[in-house]
Amino acid sequence: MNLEVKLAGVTFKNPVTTASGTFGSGAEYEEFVDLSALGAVTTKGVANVPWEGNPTPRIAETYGGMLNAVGLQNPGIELFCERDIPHLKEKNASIIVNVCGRTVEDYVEVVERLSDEPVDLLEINVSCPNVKAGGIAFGQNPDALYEITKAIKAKAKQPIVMKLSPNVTDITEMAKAAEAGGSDALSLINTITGMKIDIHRRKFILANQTGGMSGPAIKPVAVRMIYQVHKACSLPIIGMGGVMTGEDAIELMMAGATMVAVGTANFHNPRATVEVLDGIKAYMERYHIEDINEIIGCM
Amino acid sequence: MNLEVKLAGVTFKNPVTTASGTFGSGAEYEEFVDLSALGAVTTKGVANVPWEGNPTPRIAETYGGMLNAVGLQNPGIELFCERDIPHLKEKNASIIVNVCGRTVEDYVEVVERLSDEPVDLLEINVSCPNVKAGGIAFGQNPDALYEITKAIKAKAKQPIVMKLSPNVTDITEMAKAAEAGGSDALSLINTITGMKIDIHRRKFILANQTGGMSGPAIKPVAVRMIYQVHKACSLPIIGMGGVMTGEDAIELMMAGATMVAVGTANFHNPRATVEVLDGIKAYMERYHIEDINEIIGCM
Amino acid sequence: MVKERAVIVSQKCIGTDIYDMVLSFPRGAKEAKPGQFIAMYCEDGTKLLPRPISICGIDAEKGTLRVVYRIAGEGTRLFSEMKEGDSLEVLGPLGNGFTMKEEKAIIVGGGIGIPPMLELDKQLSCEKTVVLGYRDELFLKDEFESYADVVVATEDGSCGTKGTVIDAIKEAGVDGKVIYACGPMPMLKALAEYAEAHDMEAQISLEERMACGIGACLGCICKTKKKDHHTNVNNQRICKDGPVFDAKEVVFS
Amino acid sequence: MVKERAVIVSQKCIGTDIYDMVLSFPRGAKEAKPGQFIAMYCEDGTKLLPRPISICGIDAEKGTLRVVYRIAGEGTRLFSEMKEGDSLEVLGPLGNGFTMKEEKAIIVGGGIGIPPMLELDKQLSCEKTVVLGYRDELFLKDEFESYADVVVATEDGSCGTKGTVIDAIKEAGVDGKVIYACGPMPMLKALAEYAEAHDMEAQISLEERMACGIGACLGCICKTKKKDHHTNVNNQRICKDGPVFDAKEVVFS
Ligand SMILES: Cc1cc2nc3c(=O)[nH]c(=O)nc-3n(C[C@H](O)[C@H](O)[C@H](O)COP(=O)(O)OP(=O)(O)OC[C@H]3O[C@@H](n4cnc5c(N)ncnc54)[C@H](O)[C@@H]3O)c2cc1C
Ligand SMILES: Cc1cc2nc3c(=O)[nH]c(=O)nc-3n(C[C@H](O)[C@H](O)[C@H](O)COP(=O)(O)OP(=O)(O)OC[C@H]3O[C@@H](n4cnc5c(N)ncnc54)[C@H](O)[C@@H]3O)c2cc1C
Ligand SMILES: Cc1cc2nc3c(=O)[nH]c(=O)nc-3n(C[C@H](O)[C@H](O)[C@H](O)COP(=O)(O)O)c2cc1C
Ligand SMILES: Cc1cc2nc3c(=O)[nH]c(=O)nc-3n(C[C@H](O)[C@H](O)[C@H](O)COP(=O)(O)O)c2cc1C
Ligand code: FES
Ligand code: FES
Repeated sequence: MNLEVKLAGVTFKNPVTTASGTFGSGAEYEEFVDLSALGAVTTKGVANVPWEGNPTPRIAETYGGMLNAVGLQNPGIELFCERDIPHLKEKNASIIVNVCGRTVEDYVEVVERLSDEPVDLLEINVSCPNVKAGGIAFGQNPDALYEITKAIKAKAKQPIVMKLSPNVTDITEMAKAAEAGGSDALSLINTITGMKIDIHRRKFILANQTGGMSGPAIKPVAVRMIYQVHKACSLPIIGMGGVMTGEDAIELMMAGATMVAVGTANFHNPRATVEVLDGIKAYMERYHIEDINEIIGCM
Repeated sequence: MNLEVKLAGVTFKNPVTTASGTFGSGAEYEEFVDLSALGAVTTKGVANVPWEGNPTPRIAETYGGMLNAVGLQNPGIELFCERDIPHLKEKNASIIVNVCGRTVEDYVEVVERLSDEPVDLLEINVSCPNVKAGGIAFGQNPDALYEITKAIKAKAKQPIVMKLSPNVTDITEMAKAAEAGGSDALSLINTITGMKIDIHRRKFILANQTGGMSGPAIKPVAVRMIYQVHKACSLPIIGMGGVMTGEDAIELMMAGATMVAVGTANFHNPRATVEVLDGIKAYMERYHIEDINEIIGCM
Repeated sequence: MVKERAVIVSQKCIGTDIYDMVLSFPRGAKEAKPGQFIAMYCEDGTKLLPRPISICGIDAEKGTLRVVYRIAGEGTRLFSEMKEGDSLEVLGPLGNGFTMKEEKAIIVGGGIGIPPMLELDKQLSCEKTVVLGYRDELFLKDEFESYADVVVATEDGSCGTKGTVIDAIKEAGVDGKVIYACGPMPMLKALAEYAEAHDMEAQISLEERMACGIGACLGCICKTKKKDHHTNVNNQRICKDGPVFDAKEVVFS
Repeated sequence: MVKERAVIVSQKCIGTDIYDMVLSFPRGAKEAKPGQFIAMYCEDGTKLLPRPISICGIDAEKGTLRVVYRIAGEGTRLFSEMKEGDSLEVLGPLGNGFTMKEEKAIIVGGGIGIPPMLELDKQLSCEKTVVLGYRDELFLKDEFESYADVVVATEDGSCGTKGTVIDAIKEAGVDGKVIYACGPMPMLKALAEYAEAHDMEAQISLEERMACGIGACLGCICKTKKKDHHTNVNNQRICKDGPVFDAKEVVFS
């Protein structure tokens, strides 16, 4: 049974990775998961300098999902390179580094710092507000997305994967902008903006008022967008959004994802990543599928 | 305890209505619900002529929600006026008629036909694809939305309520376009586009491939958009999206909704509308709220 | 039509993934007719829509309804794990049911379409023959035999005619004036053609994915030849106008 | 730290909306320390996040952990409806727990922050006084009394000092070198100031909404004076670096 997949020229031993921000840099999950057994570990978004993130509460539970407004707290690229990359390498994990920033320059700085690091892919989170454009996210404007993709691609030593925001009218327009800017692959979807009110205290649950919705509740949106993007452009896709089981992963792959990331499911079950992988294998056995690549984008 | 609310100049005995398309024209639910006990009955979208709708399957269940691709099957405005309006009047229900169309002219024709009918509000579903603009929905383009609002407002005898699509980058831009076009109120949210694949048969569950996601899974998006629109423009709002309980209704009202529609919940429990109303009353009693209007948009 | 919490009186496994459940549902049992169905709700809040399941047996006196269902997904799997004394929300009886005629009847069930035919077999007092089509494993056959002669077809030939219910009808020379049937679409289509060719009436029970179950959402339509009163187009609602239709009225795709 | 299905050994209601549950969780019980917590998962799939609940009692030999919790919403309500023999997923033990010192201790619990102090009271072998703050209704007080002297404050004055735990400490002249505390934020802040003023150490246990419970999601931070090793900013993770912090390190908002 072949589980190996190739994405943007990089070979991964299987299609299961972690969704950025839900798995730290892997260390916290080591008691539950052999990191080297995953296709890759995708790390929490990292910026050029440390970010404090948002005030608390940062987490709200919703029906079949959750909201987070962590606000991309991160230790900055220096500490990340000194500590997290060597640790992941020591554990024999393939590494996808998720990058965030407030300006194009922030992103480029991180990407350049990573040039000589043993990193397999750079996943670029463009759901961050573009401080120079009044706070609308890079990923919500095709021109801004094209520009930032181009700027990052020009400096990146590793293949880049633009991670799209689902909070847009037409996801294919964004995919095409990233493709035109030179992205090597796409990740989708990031979280959907939501809000929860504590009606007993008449307060927002999240200090930030709004947060990003994730979890199985959003899976139908992920499947739809992955399918649309897969039909509209030729870049390979890392799919995420609500994957809880191997069957969910298969669904995203059939829609067009080459790899699948497990996010919120980790909070429900720290062994979710390996169980998703086991579920994929069980599905392949049941239907006598020799090579996982057969099902990618088969719809 | 006052439950009466006023929206676009019309007084409703309480804030609970039905979400269009989930309650037919009321008749099917009469064994469970006294229609006159609701704030209003919002009817299934009706066009100028009968529509066949989409092929089946039209329904897919999702985690905490569902997808539908009914495709706005409806009997056309003539039969609707002859049969459904008199029936609702006989039952002493307040009536909100949801209107759909493929061109601006279709909508206007329906609205004109309703001029002399005993209808309280016209809710205009602009999630329908605009056939003259390549199929993108009226509600996904601010200019198209402005134009259709203006055209309808010019002919409508009753107040109009533009029902916004959540499948947009910036809901406030759409709200402002509808406001500028002369809308008297806004309804939000319509369904979020999603997809589900039957991985065992490698087929889309829905014949239409995509469908509209509704149910409690989408409530955080509804709350967020209602809040954003309430802050960004001055029109009153009919809120919907995932309301299952009185507490959900209170949450949407605190975010800014003057009335709340119950949709998918009816499928889970045919008495959902009255139970939501009872839940609102229980909340008011618990917190000694004399007038429901106190909580509208209190955040 | 009522919605109530129904208590499970008994449940047993009667075949591979096939379960036989008796529900205490007194108000529903009083109204129920053969060919109608109930909507069963999962206790699990991630699954909001009801599962439509045909009524296999009615005991108005005891106030019970019996259903026989196959595990087809998560919802039916959850039902199968429930025990005597557990309860669930049930809405029903739903749909029109069969129109029982006095003329000689052929009662046909295929696969998981077999259960709804049992109560009809029991209640139809005229001359009748039952034709049951299975893949391989038999279930409920004995019970049908207590009300009528039973002819069997199996795909693998392990019992009765090897082939379809049509093959069995031909082989056994079954005849009648009215066909009542439930089963997979290809079987129903073949029966519709057979009935047409032999100038018989055919009442067929259809399936579709449902949301409301009571005719409000227009989720569950089938294409029909005539415009129907409700929707003013060539669609009828399986949950409300059906699930039983005159085969002549249905447009097979 | 393990994740396992834990079986409910017993559950009883010990006050208005307050439940006392004993879980069989052998591997977790072996490791557990006072001040740590467990993450309890709802069986209901609409609620995916674990509920963090402090460990109130540890019996390593029997392999059980005891928790005492208040119904605060849907999840804890579901827990309260569970019966002996039911099981649920549990992750733990989590967090750092209290650092037990030899110096004279003041053990302070307020409201639903009282339960985690019980096992500490039991295990601390030095000189100690317990101070418990309730709104009105008392719970667990007797059990604390079997390990130490107990001073009580109630908001309504129905028992002990009318007022806060600080009022009770002053009124009873409780003194010590180390305060260990769990309770509402205003109480913890007041204790931090009291400790500072009296040159005492204060170990306080904090609360925050959590997603992962194990330090990965950065959902549950508190502002701290020092930059911490993990995040390189002035935040620490309550689930991993806490829930117990040296009050001097915490920035109260
Ligand atoms: C009128 C009618 C009568 C039926 N009678 C019986 C019966 O007596 N015994 C029996 O075993 N089955 C019967 N079925 C089929 C039964 O409804 C489905 O097998 C069941 O809904 C599957 O639910 P699930 O959660 O296990 O599957 P899932 O695939 O997990 O269900 C997901 C969703 O799809 C719907 N769905 C899936 N398959 C079907 C289907 N074939 N028909 C309609 N909805 C479906 C479910 O209701 C649910 O909303 C009947 C269907 C209809 C329409
Ligand atoms: C380290 C720690 C120890 C705790 N120990 C106890 C204890 O021993 N006994 C006890 O009764 N309570 C304790 N709590 C509080 C307890 O976690 C919440 O009351 C509980 O999570 C509420 O869940 P719910 O589903 O009933 O409420 P809901 O409001 O429906 O929960 C919705 C979401 O918010 C979270 N949440 C709500 N309130 C809190 C809160 N106060 N703290 C953290 N998360 C919250 C829930 O975990 C869930 O994710 C502790 C909290 C923490 C952080
Ligand atoms: C707590 C949390 C933190 C996240 N942080 C990041 C991040 O730093 N960068 C990023 O690109 N996405 C981030 N995401 C989004 C996830 O990577 C993923 O796209 C999303 O959660 C959908 O997947 P899921 O439903 O499986 O969680 C975060 C999500 C959560 C829940
Ligand atoms: C089966 C179904 C049919 C619908 N038909 C319409 C319609 O005709 N017109 C319309 O404006 N919205 C329609 N909607 C959208 C609902 O009115 C509502 O906006 C949406 O479902 C969100 O609310 P809910 O989560 O409470 O269902 C339909 C929704 C469903 C589920
Ligand atoms: S299921 Fe709603 S009309 Fe049939
Ligand atoms: S809950 Fe995830 S870091 Fe604490």
